[in-house]
Amino acid sequence: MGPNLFVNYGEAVAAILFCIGFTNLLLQTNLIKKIIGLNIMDSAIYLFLAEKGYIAGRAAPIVTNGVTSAEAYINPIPSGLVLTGIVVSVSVSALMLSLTIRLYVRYHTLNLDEIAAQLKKEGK
Amino acid sequence: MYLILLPILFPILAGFCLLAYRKDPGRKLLTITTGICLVITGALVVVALMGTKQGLTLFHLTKKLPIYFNIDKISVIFSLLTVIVFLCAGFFSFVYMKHEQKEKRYYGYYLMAFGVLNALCFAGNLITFYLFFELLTLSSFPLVLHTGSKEAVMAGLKYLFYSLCGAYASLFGIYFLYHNCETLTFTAGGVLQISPASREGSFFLLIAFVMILGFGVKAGMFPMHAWLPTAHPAAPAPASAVLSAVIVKAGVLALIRVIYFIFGTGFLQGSWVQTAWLTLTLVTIFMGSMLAYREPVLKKRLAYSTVSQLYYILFGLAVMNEEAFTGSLLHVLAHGFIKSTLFLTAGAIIYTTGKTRVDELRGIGKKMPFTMWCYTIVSLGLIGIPPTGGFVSKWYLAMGGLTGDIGIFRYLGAAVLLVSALLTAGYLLPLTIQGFFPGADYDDTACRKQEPARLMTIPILCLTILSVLVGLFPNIITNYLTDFVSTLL
Amino acid sequence: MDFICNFPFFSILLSLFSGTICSILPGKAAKIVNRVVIITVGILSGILLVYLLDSGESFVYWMGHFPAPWGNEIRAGVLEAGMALFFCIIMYLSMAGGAHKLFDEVEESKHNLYYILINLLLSSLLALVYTNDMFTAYVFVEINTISACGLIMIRQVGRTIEAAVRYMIMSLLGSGLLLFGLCIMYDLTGHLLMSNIKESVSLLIQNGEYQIPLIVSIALMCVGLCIKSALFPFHAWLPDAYGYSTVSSAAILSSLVSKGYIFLLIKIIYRVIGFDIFNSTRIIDVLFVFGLMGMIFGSLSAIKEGDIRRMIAFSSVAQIGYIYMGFGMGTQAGMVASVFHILSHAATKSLLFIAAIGLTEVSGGSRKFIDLTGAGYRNKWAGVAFTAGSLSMVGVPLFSGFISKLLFAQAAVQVEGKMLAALIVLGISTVLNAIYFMKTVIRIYTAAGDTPYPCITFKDMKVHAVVLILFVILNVLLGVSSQPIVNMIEQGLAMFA
Amino acid sequence: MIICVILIPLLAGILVPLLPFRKRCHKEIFLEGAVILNSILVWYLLLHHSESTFLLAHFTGDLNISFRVDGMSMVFAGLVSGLWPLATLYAFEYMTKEDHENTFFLFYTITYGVTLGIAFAANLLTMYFFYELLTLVTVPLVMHTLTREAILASRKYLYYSLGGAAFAFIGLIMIIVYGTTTDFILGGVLDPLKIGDRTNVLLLIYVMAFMGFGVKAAVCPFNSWLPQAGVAPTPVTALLHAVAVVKSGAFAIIRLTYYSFGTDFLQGTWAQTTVMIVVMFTIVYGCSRALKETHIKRRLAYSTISNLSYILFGAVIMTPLGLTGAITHLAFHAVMKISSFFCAGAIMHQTDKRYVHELNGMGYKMPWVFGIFTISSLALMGVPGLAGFISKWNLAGAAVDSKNPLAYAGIACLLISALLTAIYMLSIVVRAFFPGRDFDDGPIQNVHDPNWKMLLPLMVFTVFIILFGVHSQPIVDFFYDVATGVY
Amino acid sequence: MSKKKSTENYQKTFAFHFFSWLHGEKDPYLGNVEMQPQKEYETDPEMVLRHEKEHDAIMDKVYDTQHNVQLRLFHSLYEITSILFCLFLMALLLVTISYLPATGVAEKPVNNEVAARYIENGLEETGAINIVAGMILDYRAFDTLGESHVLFVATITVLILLRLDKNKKGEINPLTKDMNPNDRIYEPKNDAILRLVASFLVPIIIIFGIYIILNGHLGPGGGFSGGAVIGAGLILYLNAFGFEKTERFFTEKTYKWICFFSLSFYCLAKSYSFFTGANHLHSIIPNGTPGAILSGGLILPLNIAVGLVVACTMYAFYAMFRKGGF
Repeated sequence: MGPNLFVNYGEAVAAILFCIGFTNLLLQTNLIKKIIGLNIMDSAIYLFLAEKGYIAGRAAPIVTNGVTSAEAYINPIPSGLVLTGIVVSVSVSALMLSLTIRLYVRYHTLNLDEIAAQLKKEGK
Repeated sequence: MYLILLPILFPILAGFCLLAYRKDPGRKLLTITTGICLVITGALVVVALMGTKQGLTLFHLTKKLPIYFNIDKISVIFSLLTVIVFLCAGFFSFVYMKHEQKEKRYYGYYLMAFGVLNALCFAGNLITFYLFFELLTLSSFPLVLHTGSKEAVMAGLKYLFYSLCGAYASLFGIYFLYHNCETLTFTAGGVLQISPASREGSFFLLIAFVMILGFGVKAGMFPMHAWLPTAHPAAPAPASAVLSAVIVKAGVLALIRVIYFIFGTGFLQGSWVQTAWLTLTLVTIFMGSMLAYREPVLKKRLAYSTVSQLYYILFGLAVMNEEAFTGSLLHVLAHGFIKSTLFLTAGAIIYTTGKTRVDELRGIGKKMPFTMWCYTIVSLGLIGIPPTGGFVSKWYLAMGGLTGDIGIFRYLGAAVLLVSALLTAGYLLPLTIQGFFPGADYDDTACRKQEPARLMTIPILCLTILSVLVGLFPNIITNYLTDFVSTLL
Repeated sequence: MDFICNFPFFSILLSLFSGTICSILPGKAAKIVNRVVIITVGILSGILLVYLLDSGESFVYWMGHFPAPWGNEIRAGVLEAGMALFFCIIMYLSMAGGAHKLFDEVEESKHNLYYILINLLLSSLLALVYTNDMFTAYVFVEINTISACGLIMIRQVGRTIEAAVRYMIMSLLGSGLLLFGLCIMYDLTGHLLMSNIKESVSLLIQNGEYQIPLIVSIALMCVGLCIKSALFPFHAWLPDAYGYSTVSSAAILSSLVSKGYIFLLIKIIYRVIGFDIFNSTRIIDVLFVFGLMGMIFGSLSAIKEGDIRRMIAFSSVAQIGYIYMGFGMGTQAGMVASVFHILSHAATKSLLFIAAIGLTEVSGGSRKFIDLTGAGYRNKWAGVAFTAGSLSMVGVPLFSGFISKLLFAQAAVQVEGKMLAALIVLGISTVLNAIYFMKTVIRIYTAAGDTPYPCITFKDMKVHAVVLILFVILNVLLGVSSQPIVNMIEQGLAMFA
Repeated sequence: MIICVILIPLLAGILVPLLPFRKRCHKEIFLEGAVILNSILVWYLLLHHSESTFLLAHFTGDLNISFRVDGMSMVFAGLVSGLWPLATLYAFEYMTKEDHENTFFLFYTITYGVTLGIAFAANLLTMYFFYELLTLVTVPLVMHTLTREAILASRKYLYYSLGGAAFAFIGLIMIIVYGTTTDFILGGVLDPLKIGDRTNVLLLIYVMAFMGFGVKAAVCPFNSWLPQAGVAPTPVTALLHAVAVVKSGAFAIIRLTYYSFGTDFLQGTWAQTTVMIVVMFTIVYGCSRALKETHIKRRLAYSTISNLSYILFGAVIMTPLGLTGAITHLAFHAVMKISSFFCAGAIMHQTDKRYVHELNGMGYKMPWVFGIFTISSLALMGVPGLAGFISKWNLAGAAVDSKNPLAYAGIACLLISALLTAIYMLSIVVRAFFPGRDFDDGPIQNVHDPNWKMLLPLMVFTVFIILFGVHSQPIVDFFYDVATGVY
Repeated sequence: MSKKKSTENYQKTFAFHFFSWLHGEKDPYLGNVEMQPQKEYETDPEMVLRHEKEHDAIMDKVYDTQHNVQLRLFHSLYEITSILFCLFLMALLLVTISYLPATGVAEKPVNNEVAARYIENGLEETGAINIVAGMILDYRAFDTLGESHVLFVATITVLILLRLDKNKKGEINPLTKDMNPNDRIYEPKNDAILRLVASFLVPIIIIFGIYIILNGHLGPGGGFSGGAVIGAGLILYLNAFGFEKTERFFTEKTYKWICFFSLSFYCLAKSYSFFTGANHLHSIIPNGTPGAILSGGLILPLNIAVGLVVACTMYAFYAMFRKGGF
């Protein structure tokens, strides 16, 4: 166990959230809950990223009144990545939701195993 | 110098033409042609024996393996025996085969067997010998299964496969011999240079024993004797006569050639092979005569007696000294003539009365006095009563056995010879007694004289005379052999 | 910085832009645009390959005004250009092969959407091949995943949607792990650019700090990519996804999509972590073992499979097992063998898929094994092509399968510990391959009785037959003249680091 | 020159279905002409061969497809080109009764070219390539009758040979990696410094490669496909399963042992003992199974299994003499077995009797066929004066010469199997010629010998058997030169 | 008085065999060589089909979870193992995090010269005050280009799945027939409260959204966030006033063309800047004075384009989910 567990408490929380999301996505049978798990996982990663960029006692990277020295601001790259990452999780959730709608309309259930059983009965 | 080839090729070609001839030429013509062929072959054999001086190489199988024919004293004796027996059995079969169909096939194979046997006697080296040994099996087995009934075919097959098994065992030995002696031609005193003590030698002792077993199968040695009792009753009488008189002797000739001309007695003297061989011979002698004693069917009884008598000869060979050797050669001749007469008489009995079992033949002496008289004289010979041949050979054998340096077997051998002589009497004489003295309640009015045809009685008569002659003047043969035998041992 | 260096940038932008254009065009025009784009990209990467082969070393291309660690960057080497060219060829042939079936599988109005997905898939593959920046790679991995999922479910049949859902779940897991590993790597090294990460990683290794997080991040990235490229334990989604999707998408998915991720893994191994450092970690043996198991169990479940396309899908699980076995050997030769197998498997697998469709078409559309009897006589070209494909999979000489088996075996021999295991499993899996492929070949060539199904001659499906012949020629070409390709791969890998 | 010898049969085969033949005899003349032309070319090539290697295609690194005429290929190619024209002649007659002949002759002639390919292969890779091709080309032949058993038999044959080829492939790899070159050089190509301490692994690989090629040479655990392939028409079973396919397996093993791994590397090692034990077991197994089999062709197939292991036994003794014995048996057994298979085929063709117990009394109805069958069975048994004896003699001579106690046991196996061969061959002959007393030949009244097209090949083979038996010296000397590398 | 055996089991004794062999009756070949004909190997096709059906029946019985104990056992086992796997993953991550450099501390490897340059000369190179916006739209523009295409692909897939369009003959694709064709049935009929609030709130939301887009390079925000706000506004408007009203200004055609133009503009602009950057040509786009609206080179137009795309996408998603059409 390394020294910084309690110092990087933010990242620890992010890791725990990530695992919770991961388990949900893997084990939940209900599709909606899976998508929720997905979102939890993604946001955990972005939290982790944000924590990376944070430097105590520094301002957001918007140049205020001409000060351009590096020590004034926090590291901008993680926040840039987060911004891009969010769009990815939005689009993926949209896709998953539309798939769920189509399945629900067709098989009137959200349980993946039941869908598989009905498919086998259909046999097509 | 091609004289030696004639007695071999002529009968084989004649037999082959007979077989290949499509139409059925009618019984009369068939018997005449076969008779002429037999006589010509006999003459050719005699001429060949007189004329040839040195061996003839026909062709080379592989570089060091010629097909080589050569005549020496032993082949003379065996070829003489073959000629005589084949002629007599041939003439006998002309009449006997009336009630069997397909004579053409029988005579064809008969002639081929005759040719192959001549070749066997004249073989000069082990490979030629082995070649004709196999051909003999192949050409003689149709004789056995000639009748075509289920048991006959089975007996034929059994005979074929047993002798093939023996042949292959001997082939195993030949492979090793080929590699360790520079030539396989028969030279008196043996070709093998290896001393029995060395590591190589112990292996070759084993090979010798395997070869003895291999060739012994043909002679009906104890563990492999099962084919004889089934083959003989199934075969027609002349065929079984030839079979037991001559073809079985081929096994004996093989053993002589291998032991005395390839391995050499020096190699095998006093080794465990000799002891094993002796035990086997004695066991077979005793077992053969015991089985014959309890056997009701006449032909089977004679077959068992062949087994035991053969092992008199092999006992003589196993002892490996001069008297025993001459005794065994004498016994070859004597037994040949005696056994063929016995089978021909049995054939005559079956031909006339159709009965095969001994207890059915009460009062046969009245019905067929001539055949029975020949039967009695010859069986006396076999038992070993002085005037006939059997006595002289048994005498030499016993003398050889006693003087040979074979440890305890000396006494054991003599004892077994004596006991089995008694047993031979036990299984041969009841027929004569039953025949001539059927006892009170036998009404001899119904029976009237039924002598078999003239053509059958003459061969039986000649063979009986010959067996008696062998007994009376043995030393013609013995001094013919003495100087040759000394070179062997 | 002559003009040719712009070609990788042109090809990526062209395919991206063509995606947007197709959204407004009707189906037919979109198809033409798609074909034109694929051909031009193919030509561009061909010329680039020639240029790079004689220039002998890879070049870097700034995406924007600023040098590498700040702006994005594309790096084009011989291997990248070769792969791009190969991807275009396979994609063009698969599209042409599956075109005639498109009409009864996809709604009329949604054809242009289909072509958009194909274009964007091509662009993401090109970007994956060329990019030199980890986060760009992640973005284009996402594009790849979503467009692949689109391709799977475009047929909108119950089964395809369910397969798409399973596919999405598994690949999202994969990309989640990949991103997490990426972030940890970024945190340790401070760079997103592959070459810079490499320097800082080797620095870290020397003075031995942050060992555990480094290994964990490498492990996470590897597991993420393995899940996405359907290595053995994580292959549950593959048979449904490839088995039921449309013809050309199945061919493209099986040969190109999973190969894109594997190519990214190769870049990570060579450029991000460094080949020998990667060898020192125990991850290699894990990959090796999973590869071996994949080879065996993939083929075993293929034997049990009743439906011909799912059987081919399972066989691609086994082939991916081959590739990971190549990685697992940890030698240069193993890597060369894997890259060659990527090419040969792509060529053979798409050939098999398109031939399979030809056969099912002719036996009343049903995919069950028993109905396929005698299909070889009814549709001669598909029969011959399928036989050629299965012979190549089994590894008969003169086909590309044989050469890749040869390279794998030669590589396996050098590795001390793993030699026997690799060789024996190679032998066993060849036999298993032989069993289920030859079973099908014999099945299609046993004369069925009087079946109602029509028999198709060359005239009425000209394009399909031509595509099959081209695929077979490509396969044989790979099989016979494999020496130049192997040299190219070696040169590319040397240039890669 | 070599390549056109291989290509002509391929072309001829492909042309058969394409060319429009009005009458059947045109097709026959075309095919027979092509095959005879090719054989003459092959013999011309063999008589004054040039040492040059002909390179066809170049694969990766030093792997290439190239052909060369050396001692071993002369033997195998000579044998194949000698027998093929006769077999094709026979096949014409036989196929009158079967349907869709064109595909049959297509694959039949292609196999000729492929077998020549194997014979002339200059390196292990080319041989492996043609070896796989042979499997693929012969599967349709086995499947020719398209009944259910034929399909199952062909499938089993395919799985076995492909499995075998997979393991032989590993042997190929070893040679590529550890050998100096993949070409065939008498005495082996392995160079010691590369091998270093890994001899045991190499031996294990050799045994695996032996078993791999052994599948085609019907070594014990993998030979159940051969009897089942008896379902195919007789020209196929006769030519392929007595001469081309199984012999190419044995040929491959000889190449592997003598020309790739090299005998001095394998001599006296545990690999040699294991392989010899397997071979000896197959010899006895083949014969004992044949004894129980009542279907004629399956019985001959089992006898092929044991005879093939004679060849392997010769090869495995790993001395020049052993190789001579192996080659002699390879040549002689081909002639003997093909004549017995053709006799069986003739019997089936005339009377379509398949089982031994239905042959009662046919000896006199078909004297020529059964006469030749008797001679070939006598030869197989090893009666001196016929070809079988000479090859057994050489094999046993080599075994004795090699002073290896296991080889002595091998000789015992040879003889046991000779005895068993005698039993199961002669029981057929006896049944044919001596049907027994109460046999009426009513049902087989109209049985007669087949026409000259079938009898001619049979007679030629018989003449060869007797000729080899009686005057085998020049041939055996030639084989000895081949074995000691003079050619 | 020896116990006399019956003939059958006497036959089986060893003595009988020995003596029959001794007498030569026993024939070793009788049974073996001349056996009766073997049964021919016959299987007929319907037997194969029957076998297939049985196989399927068995498979069905095996795989239904209610009756099959092993299957249930397997399922519970599966859950336990996967939970264990996730716990293991969590522990692994926590351990790694414990070894990571402490957050909030300045001298971490993360803040190296790369971050420093973005901050120091980010302003004069990109002209954007908001360094993150500058970084996204200029330094690492390629990522963002990919980003917008991710969004575009997602919309395409949603369109594929949910859009109900009529083929030439007018009827809907049979597969999507059971989707309820028209959401108007459930539409709240002119819900007075919603209409009133919407009429007040929607303009404010849209103005605010436009502000965020325009000030992307000056303060926090940018194309993505601004677009989302405008999208939300539009959705609120749709909910309040129903589809007819929105169809007046926002139909599928407009959506299609807006997306096309903004994306293609984005692509062309960025490819121009990439091309000029890679070949070291001077790009003619001025950076403008920092702080002013028009500063920051291409960032403003790009923000506007991205904003439009995101807005339309948001609205399209909602429309698709609701009605499967515009």
